[in-house]
Amino acid sequence: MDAIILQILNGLDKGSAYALIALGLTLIFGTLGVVNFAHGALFMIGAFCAVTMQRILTLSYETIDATKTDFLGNALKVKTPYVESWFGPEMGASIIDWAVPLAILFSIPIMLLVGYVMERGLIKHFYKRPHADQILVTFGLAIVLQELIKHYYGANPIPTGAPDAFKGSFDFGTLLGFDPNTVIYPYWRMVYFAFAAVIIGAVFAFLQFTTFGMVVRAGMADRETVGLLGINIDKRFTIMFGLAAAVAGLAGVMYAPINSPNYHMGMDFLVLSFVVVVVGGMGSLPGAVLAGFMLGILESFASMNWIKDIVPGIDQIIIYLVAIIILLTRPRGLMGRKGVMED
Amino acid sequence: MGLLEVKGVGKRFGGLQALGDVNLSVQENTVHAIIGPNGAGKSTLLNCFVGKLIPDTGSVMFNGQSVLGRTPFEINQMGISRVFQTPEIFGDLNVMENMMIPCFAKRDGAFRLHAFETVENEKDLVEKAEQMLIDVNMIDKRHMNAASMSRGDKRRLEMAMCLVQDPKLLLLDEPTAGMARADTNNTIDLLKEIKEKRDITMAIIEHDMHVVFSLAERITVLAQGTPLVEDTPENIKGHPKVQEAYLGEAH
Amino acid sequence: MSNSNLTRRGVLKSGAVAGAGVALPTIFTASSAAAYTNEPMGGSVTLGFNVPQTGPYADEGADELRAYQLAVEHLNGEGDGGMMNTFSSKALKGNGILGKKVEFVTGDTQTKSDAARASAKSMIEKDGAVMITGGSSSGVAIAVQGLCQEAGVIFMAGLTHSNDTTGKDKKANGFRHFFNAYMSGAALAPVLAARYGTDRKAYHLTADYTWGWTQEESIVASTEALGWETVNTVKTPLAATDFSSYITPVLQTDADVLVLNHYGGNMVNSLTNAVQFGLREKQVNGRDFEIVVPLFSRLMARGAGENIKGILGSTNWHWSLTDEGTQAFVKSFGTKYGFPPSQAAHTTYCQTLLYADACERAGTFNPCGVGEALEGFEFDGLGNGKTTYRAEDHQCFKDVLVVRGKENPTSEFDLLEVVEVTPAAQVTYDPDHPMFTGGALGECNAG
Amino acid sequence: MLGLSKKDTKFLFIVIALTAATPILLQPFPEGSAMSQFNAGYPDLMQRFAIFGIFAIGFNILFGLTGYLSFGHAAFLGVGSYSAVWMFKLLSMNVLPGIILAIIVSGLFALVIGYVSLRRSGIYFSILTLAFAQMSFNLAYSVLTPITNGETGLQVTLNDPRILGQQVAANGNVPPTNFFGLEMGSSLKIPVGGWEFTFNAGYYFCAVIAILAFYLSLRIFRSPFGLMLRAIKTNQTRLNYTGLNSRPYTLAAFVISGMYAGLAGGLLASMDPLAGAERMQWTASGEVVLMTILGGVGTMMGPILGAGFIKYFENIFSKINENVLHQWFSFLPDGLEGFVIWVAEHFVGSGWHLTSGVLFMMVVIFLPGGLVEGGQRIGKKLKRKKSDGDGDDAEHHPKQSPHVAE
Repeated sequence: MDAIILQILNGLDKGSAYALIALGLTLIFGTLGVVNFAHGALFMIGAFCAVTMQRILTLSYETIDATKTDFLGNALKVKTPYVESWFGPEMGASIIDWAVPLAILFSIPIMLLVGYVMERGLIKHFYKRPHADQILVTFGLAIVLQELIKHYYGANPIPTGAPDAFKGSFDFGTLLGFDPNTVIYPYWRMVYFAFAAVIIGAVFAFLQFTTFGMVVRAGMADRETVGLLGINIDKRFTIMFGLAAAVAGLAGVMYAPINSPNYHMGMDFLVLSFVVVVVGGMGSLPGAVLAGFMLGILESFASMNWIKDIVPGIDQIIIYLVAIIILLTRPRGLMGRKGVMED
Repeated sequence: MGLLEVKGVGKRFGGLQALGDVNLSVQENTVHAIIGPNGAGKSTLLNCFVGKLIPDTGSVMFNGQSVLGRTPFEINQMGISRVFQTPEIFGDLNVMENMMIPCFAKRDGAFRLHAFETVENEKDLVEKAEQMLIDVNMIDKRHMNAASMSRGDKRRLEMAMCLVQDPKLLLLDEPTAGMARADTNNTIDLLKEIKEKRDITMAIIEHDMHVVFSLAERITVLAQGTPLVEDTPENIKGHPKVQEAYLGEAH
Repeated sequence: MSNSNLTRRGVLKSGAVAGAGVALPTIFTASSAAAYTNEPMGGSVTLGFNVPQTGPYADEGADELRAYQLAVEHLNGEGDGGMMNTFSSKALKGNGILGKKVEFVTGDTQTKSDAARASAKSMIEKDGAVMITGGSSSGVAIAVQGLCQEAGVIFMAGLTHSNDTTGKDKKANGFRHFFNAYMSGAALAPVLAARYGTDRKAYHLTADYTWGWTQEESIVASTEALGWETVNTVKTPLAATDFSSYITPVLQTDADVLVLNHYGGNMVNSLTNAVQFGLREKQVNGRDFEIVVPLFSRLMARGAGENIKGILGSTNWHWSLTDEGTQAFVKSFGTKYGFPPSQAAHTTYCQTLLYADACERAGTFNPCGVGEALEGFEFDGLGNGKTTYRAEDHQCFKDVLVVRGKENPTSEFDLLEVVEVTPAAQVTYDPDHPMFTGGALGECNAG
Repeated sequence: MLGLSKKDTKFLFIVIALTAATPILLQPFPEGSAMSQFNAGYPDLMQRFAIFGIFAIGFNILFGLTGYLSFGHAAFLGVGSYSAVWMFKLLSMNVLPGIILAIIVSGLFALVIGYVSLRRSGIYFSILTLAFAQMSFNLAYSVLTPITNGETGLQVTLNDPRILGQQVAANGNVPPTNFFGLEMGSSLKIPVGGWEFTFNAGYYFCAVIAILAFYLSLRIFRSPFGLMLRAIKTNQTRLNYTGLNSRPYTLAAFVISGMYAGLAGGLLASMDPLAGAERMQWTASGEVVLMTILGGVGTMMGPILGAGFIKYFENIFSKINENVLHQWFSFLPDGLEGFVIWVAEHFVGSGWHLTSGVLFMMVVIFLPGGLVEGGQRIGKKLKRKKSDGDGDDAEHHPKQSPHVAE
């Protein structure tokens, strides 16, 4: 039982990442009709916003410590971050410690800008082009973005820790009557889940309760009619693209402490999130979120030892297997509409 | 016994009774029109003939065989061709290629892996297709890309594609919908010409009374999913029930 | 061939071997014009450096490439000579190899066996490379080693840790300087037993591919021999990024050690996740829960940040060693590039020097001659103490380092501290040890 | 001739001539010159051009004609390679049984996957094929290691039975792959002036098969079957109401293109007897999609050009390193040289991915019809110059359907 609770929690956590990426993909697809293969790269850029924030905060000046030597036997250069000299060592250290949450503020304008530039500079010209062309051009863009990141940050993962306040884990088990330390969950992962829930909720509320959102939803359902009403839907769609980029970026920023960011993390997530989007049903926002959490949980269950003993290698293929089964039983995924991307 | 025998067909969509209890008989070598106001169930009925919908009750017999439960291509192979409200043609192909496809379907059936023959070498079929294009006055457009043609030409091409299969029954779903008066008249002339040149049975679903009365030999009036009357055009014209059904309608 | 001029010239070139007076163009296998594949004809010799330049191991590949360039400089008599000065064999003169200037070509393995072979083939076929070296994974090493055997050139393996490279997939033309999974186990187990006790219960997470399996097998065998119990061994997919669902089941067992048979990004993520779930603070039966990473790499350890502090593992070499070979290498590498070399860099540098030295001693570039010179070769001064290239399986036997993540690093490179230098004798095994059987070296192939 | 129209016959002969002359055409720079880095006339790469050409031609039969975008075609390539290597292990190093088995097994594999996946269309179809291929890759890499040798890839060894052939060659090694005694690795090297041309048996073996494959696909494009496939792409509704069952047509196209992929996989293993699991990864499937779109979807030459383009960048650009750059730009003044090299470094060596990414974008943005369209535009410009003032502008003619061979 405790094992199952833990795997559900793991699944919710994995699902949060899938759902956030899939949500953005669906927003872009649903509003602009564009299949965005660069969406994983946006997630990656988000994570690197956190890395960059950390780099900025730890910008240092060097002093020579003659008592110690470096690897070449020269006197050691000790680096002291500027923030530590400005705010004092303790205050400075805690500012650096909070790099990831600070990066959230920093990433929103950056991601909006990246999204805006991408949409105006490139995607805009591909609205009327075949999906295959959209895939190719955004895939090319994804490669370019990831190679640029690789060039400046290297290929290795870069550790980007959560603030100390969120280190350690919460003992759920004792609340539920299990032995201590059997059902525990890291604080940051819980933060991630809560954060994902808030973002998803906010996006839905925005689309549901604002006029802007209503227009966009109408545009998703029938773009031409809304266009005929004289509403400048294109402008709103640009904003939607920026929003989707911001959602992906925030998902990335918050993910950085869970797994150290590296330049190809976007590609790792890309294929899975496409599977998630399609399983949810092309163009369906609730479908994307539902499928994200569902596949996350199933993936976690599949990695349990007794299941792996029965079906060896099941954790390698579970997502694809479920995708196949769902698509064969529900032709348009969980909540897909008819006629979307079927030709 | 008619070519197409429809008995007791009913169809519900959720709470809506789209078709009640439709009985209909299309006789061989006649032009049979099915008319009715918007929402009368004309299209639903047509979709039951071609395999797109399966009625909840009743039977649809074509040439003595049931069409229910068969797929559109099987029904076409039985001898029913269909013209759509908006012309359905192969837009990326040229006119001649559009014509060759029904020719192959007629000769080779629903599937044949003829991967090592060449389209141009099928002399008999090419000749047949060209003759058809001559018949519909499109032979000079044979190399034209189908998507780049006018709507009227597309309609003409679609009809040619259906006729080249020598169907026993040709179903026309509002063939003049959205057309200008001149185009409508052209279409009427085309259909009349076809009717004169060959023995063919046609079932037309139509909105436009002008078209109906110029072509039809028998008319079924459909209202709220059930046939009101079936009679000759002359009798239908003055029928009180029909006028009642169309009251307030634009036509 | 209608143009007789072309044909004549063809014969002229191949004439030396095909025999004069043959009027028809001779079809010969890729190399029979020369005595062996890509025999260097001019004043230079070309070596092929095949390293990952794209993909997750690109940084490691870049470091390997730096070391190769440094080695080439030293061989050609430029720079300070590095480990050439401390190397026990004095055959190298700093005038290239056998008087020929050393040139090199580079290629990208992409850490895929297919791409690595394509790249190596282009070096052999297009650039005339007489030796191929490099790589950062066992799959690639074994695949390229097989290719070199077929093509008739020497392969000096880069970073490859699987038992199979010099076990069931060993090849006469292939040589490995790097240590292997068995040696990790043999070196690590006594240290683990000494520090954590002999009655531990270990839970293994293993990357689900050949290298992971051989490492798991080795560590399980060597720890069980000292009294440990293996609670479970769980395979994790290579593509896994989030290991939480593999870590949480550990909480429900009575295991008190977690062994992570992962490398690269997998290692960084699984270790990070394990620490997130509080395994380092966990107590089992009154004892601290421990995490072990049998194969450590400084470059990768950096990705795990603070999480590696205090964690034990093994490594082939580390820049903080104090022997003169290491110091000479670190000095010349550090002076040129501004940071200390990684173990991958050290291995590739050594391999280049060892190859060049073998050519000098054999007096030829012929793979069979070079192979013979390397087989059973004993040397010192390359940073790992006294080392032997064993003739039976072409594996180097040398001291293995047991290291621990450093608590108070002084710089971003100072991440590991050497806990123990396990003497070569302790990690030496019989050539027909069951973990290494199933293959044959075969005959050396000169093309 | 050969059941082809005059125009197509001419086209086929041009392709044959180009293929035969490839070892010369790809070696435009003399040995040892600074530009010789760009030469591609060595056996391995030429073989890859031919093999990936076959792969892309086959893919184009499915994607170019029917419009069904498979994202899992690499699985068939991988299955083909594994089958061929198993034949080398069990039977003999003759490539023929290996290639035949590769085609059969991949055909069967495609039949099963196609039968299931073709129940859906559009992106749902793409994801189904992707899922099957990723499952194959993941399992081949791990659980199926006894069959696939996992991470390392399936290799031939000295212990293999090879019941019909030599187990060990005279020199104590695994015998080389051959076609009834003709070794795939054997080459004829002909130096001409500063140039050296390599005529490799393996390349010509692949080239002959590639030409056959090209000829077959040309016939399919011109056949009634090909016409039906194009009809499926434009309007499936009309096709169904014209009495044609689209399912067996798409399935046949899927299986045929799967067999092409299997053939390519078998050839890949024949040239280099190793089958790596990465051949089945989604990136490999994506690569053939890129090849086809880059070259020009639905055209005859496009996929081949696209395959050549991508393989060229992968193999040539990745090998350019800092040293080579220094050689090239050494004539520049120091500061400028440094700057030029700094810029160029982003795009070569470890940056070759960046170059390919930029090029994908450029091609899609500026040449929506792929490289073939680029060629046509150049051709048109040349023509227009010739007939300047002629008044015979193509635009004044009624729009013609583009000829698929162009």
